[in-house]
Amino acid sequence: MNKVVSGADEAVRDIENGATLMLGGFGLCGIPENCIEALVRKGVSGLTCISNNAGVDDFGIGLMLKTRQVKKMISSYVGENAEFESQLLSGELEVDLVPQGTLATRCMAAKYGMPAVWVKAGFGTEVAEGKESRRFAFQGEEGHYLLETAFNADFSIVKAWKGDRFGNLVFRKTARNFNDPMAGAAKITIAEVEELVEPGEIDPDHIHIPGIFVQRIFKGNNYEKRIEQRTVRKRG
Amino acid sequence: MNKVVSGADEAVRDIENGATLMLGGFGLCGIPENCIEALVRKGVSGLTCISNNAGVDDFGIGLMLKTRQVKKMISSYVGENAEFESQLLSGELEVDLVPQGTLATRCMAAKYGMPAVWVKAGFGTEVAEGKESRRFAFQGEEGHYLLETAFNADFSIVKAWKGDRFGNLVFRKTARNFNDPMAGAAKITIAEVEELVEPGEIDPDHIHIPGIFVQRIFKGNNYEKRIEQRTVRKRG
Amino acid sequence: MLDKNGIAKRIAQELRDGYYVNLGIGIPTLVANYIPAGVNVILQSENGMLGMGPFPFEGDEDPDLINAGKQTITEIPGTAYFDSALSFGMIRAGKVDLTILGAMEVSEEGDIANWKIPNKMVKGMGGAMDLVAAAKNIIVAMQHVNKAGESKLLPKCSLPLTGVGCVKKIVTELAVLEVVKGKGFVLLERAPGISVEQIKNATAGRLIIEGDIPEMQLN
Amino acid sequence: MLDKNGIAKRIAQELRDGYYVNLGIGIPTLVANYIPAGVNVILQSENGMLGMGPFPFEGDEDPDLINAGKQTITEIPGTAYFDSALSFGMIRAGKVDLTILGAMEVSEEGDIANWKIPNKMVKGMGGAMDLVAAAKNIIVAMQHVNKAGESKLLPKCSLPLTGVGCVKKIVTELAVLEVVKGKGFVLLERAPGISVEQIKNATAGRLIIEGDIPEMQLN
Repeated sequence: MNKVVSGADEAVRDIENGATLMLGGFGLCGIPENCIEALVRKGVSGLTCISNNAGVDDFGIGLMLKTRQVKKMISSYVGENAEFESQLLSGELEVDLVPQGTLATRCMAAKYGMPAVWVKAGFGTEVAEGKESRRFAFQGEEGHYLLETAFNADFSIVKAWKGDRFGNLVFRKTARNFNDPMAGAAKITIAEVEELVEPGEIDPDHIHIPGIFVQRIFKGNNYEKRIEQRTVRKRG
Repeated sequence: MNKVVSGADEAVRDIENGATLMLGGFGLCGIPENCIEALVRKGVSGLTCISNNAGVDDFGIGLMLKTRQVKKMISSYVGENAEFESQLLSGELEVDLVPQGTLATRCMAAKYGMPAVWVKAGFGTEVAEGKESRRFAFQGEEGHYLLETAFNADFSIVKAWKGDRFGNLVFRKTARNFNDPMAGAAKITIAEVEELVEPGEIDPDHIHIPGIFVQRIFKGNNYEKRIEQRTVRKRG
Repeated sequence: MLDKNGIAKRIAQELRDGYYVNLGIGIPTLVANYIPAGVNVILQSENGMLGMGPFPFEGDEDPDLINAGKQTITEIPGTAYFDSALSFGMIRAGKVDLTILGAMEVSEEGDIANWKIPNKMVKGMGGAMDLVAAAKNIIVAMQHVNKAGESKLLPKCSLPLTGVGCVKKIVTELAVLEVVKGKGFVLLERAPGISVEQIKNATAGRLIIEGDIPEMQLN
Repeated sequence: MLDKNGIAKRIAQELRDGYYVNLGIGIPTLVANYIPAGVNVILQSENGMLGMGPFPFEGDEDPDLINAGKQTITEIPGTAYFDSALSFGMIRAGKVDLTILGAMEVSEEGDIANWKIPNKMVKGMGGAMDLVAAAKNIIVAMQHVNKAGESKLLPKCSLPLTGVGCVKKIVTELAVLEVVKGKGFVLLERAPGISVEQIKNATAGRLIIEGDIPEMQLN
C-alpha cells in the first residue's frame, strides 16, 4: 500500500483537457499550491474547477486563469482578481455561483455516495431557478428545501498538513476547510502535504481523512502560503 | 460557557416519559453507561430508543428493557438478549430495523440540518416498502435510491473519551462509532466523558465534536466497558 | 445618529451569555469589540472554526488561521477547528444562535438582498445564503439609506434576494426595528438625537410606530 | 469438498494488492488468515476502522477496539478510526474494493438473502444491506446446500432479500461460480475431487457449464 508519487507533475500526469477538478482551500488558505503550479506547467486546458474561490491575480487558481486554462468556475465567491473579471465579461469564462454551504455539501454528498441532498440555502432566490424544491418538516419546523446534486469530478486536489504512505491525512487549523469534504469526493484524489510520514506516525484518532479516500500523495515544496488580509494588533 | 452538570442524574433530569432518545455506541463499545443507569434510576418509561444495538440482558440498554422502560427500539441489529426477544414476541416492545449505514446517516442528516437523505441500502427489499424511491445517476452510474428521513430525537446521549467545559469532545478508537453522528443530532445532546478537562487542553485540531453540538457534559464514573466477544491469540 | 461603532455597540446588547454567534464582514465584525462584561459568547467562522480570537500580534500571523473574511486571526482556549461541510451543517441545523450581517436592502416581510447588483460584477453570495436560510435569529446591521439617499427598508426588495422572510431585527444609524411578518418594520428604539419623523422619512417600507419610542441606551 | 478454511483460502486468491476489503462474520473472517504473500490489503470494519489487525494477545484486549463482529482486535501502523456515518459513506461511495459475506440464498440474478427467516426471531440486517447495495464487488462465501440438503443457489430467493442483483461471485465447498445477469450461475472451478455432476445436483438455479471446468488450485 504505497500511494506516494514523486511530485506534483507525476500526480497530475493524467489530467486531460476538459477535466473537472475539485480544488481545496478557502481564499488562499490551504490551497494545493504545488499541483496548481504543475497544472500550469502541464498546460492542460478547458478545465472546470470546483473551488470556493478563484485565487488572486498572481496566486492560486488565478495562475490558471491567466494562462486561460479554465473554462468554468464553480464557486461561492470570486472576483478578487482582475483577470477573472475581464474573462468573465468577455464571455471566455463561465461561472456557476453556488452558496458556500451548498458547495461544501455537494462535495460531501459525492464523498458519502449520496447522489443529491436537500438544502435550504437559496430557496426563493435565483439560485432556486430550475431546481426541484420540496416542503419538509425538520425537527418540527416546516421549511422549503432545494434538491442539489452531488458533484461529479474527475479529480480532487487537496492540500493537507501531514500525510502518510497509505494516504491518511491531517489538516492544520482553518486550512482544513474544503480540503476535507473534497478528499474522496472525486474518482481520483490527489493530496499534497507539507510533511510525509510513515504509517503509524499519526495517531489513528487524529486522522481527518482515512487513506481510502486518497489515491496519490506527495510531499510538496516551497509553500508560500500567502496571506490575503494581514490583520494584526499592536503588542500592548 | 460552562455546560458541566454534576452527573448523570442531573444530565437526564428532564427526560420525560415517551421521549425519543439517541444512544451512542456499537454493541457494548462506547455506550453511555452512566446515563443508562441514571435513566433506570429515574424510571422514565415509554421511551423510543435510537441505538444501533439493544445491549445484553444485564448491561447497556438491556437494563432499560428489563425494567420495561422502552416502548420502541430503532436499531440495525438486536436480540443479543433474551429479555428483548420475549418482549418482542409478547408485543410489548416494538422494533424498527434500519440498515446500519442508513441509521448512521439519518443521525448525521439531523445533525447537518438535512431533512432527508437518498440512500441505496434496502432498495428492492422490504425496507423499501412504503418509501419513495428514485433513480439517480451517481458518478456515471445509474442506481435506485430510497428517501430516508432525518431522525427527530429529543435527546442524544453520547459517550466520549475526553471533553471540556465548552462541550468539545474526543473519542477513542472504535468507541467513536455512532457517538459522533449522534452528537448534535437531537435538540439536546448529553455527553458523558471519562476525562473532563479545561478548554484549551485538547488540541483544537484533534476535537471530533465541536462544543456547539453538546449542551450538557459530565465526568462519568466506574466505567465497566464490558467486552462482548473476547477474542485473543496466544503469545508466540 | 450612530456611526459604525455605535451600530455595533447597540447590536452587542443583543448578545446573551452562552450564545454562538456568526459575524459577517463589515460592521458586524466590530460587534466583537463591544461584547458586554459577563456575557460569554463564542464566535463561529463559517470557514471552519468555533472560538475565534482577536487579530494576532504583529509577527504572529499564521496563514493557516484565517476567518471568513480571510483576515488573520487567533484561537482561544477551547477553540475547535472543523471542515466547511460540518460548519454549514451546524449552521443549517440551527446550532448558531445569532447571525449578524450587512444588507443592501431588507423588505417589510424580512426578505434580504445583499449579494448582487444587476449590471455590476457579481462576486458571489459566499456563505450568506446558507446563513440567512438557516439561522434562527438574524440581525441586519446597515445604513438606513443608501449613498443615493434612498431607503434600504422597502416594501419589497428591488435587488436579487439572498433569502426570504428571514430577517428578525435591523439596527441602523437611526433606529432599531423588528421585522414582524404581516405587519412590517416595528420601530423599537431611536438613535440618540433622532426623531421618529426622521426615521419615518428614511423608511420606504411600512413602519409601525406603537406608543412612545424610547431612545437607545448606549454606554 | 472444501472445509470452511478451504473456502476462505480460495477466496483469498481473489484479493489484489492495494485492495480495501470488508469481511463479514463467519467464513469471510477466516480469509484474513490466507492473504497471499506480496498482496497487501487493508481491512475495513464498518463500525469505524481501516487497518484492522489480528486478535490481541491475551491481556491486551481493549474494550474500545472491536470489529463489526464485536470481537476484540488490534490496530496496525497506518490504522485510521472514524465514525459510523463516514464508514458507510465510504462504503456507499464505492471506495471499498471488495466485500466478502455469507448468505442463506443467492439467486441466479445475483439477489442475496441473508438476514431474515420468516417465523424466526429477526436480529436485524446490521450493515449487510448497506454493503450489498453499494459494494462494486461482492463475493459470497457459503455452503452450497443448507442443512436440509436444499440448494442455496436458486432461480429466485425464497427468503426476504438483503439486496438485488449485487452478488458477483460465489465460493462454496463445491465450486467457484460467477453470477452473470441474464445467464445464471457460470461455473468457473470445481473443488478438489468434486465432479461437475455433483455441482449440478446441488444447484437449483440455472447453472452454466462452458467447456472444461478446471479444479481449484489451492496450495
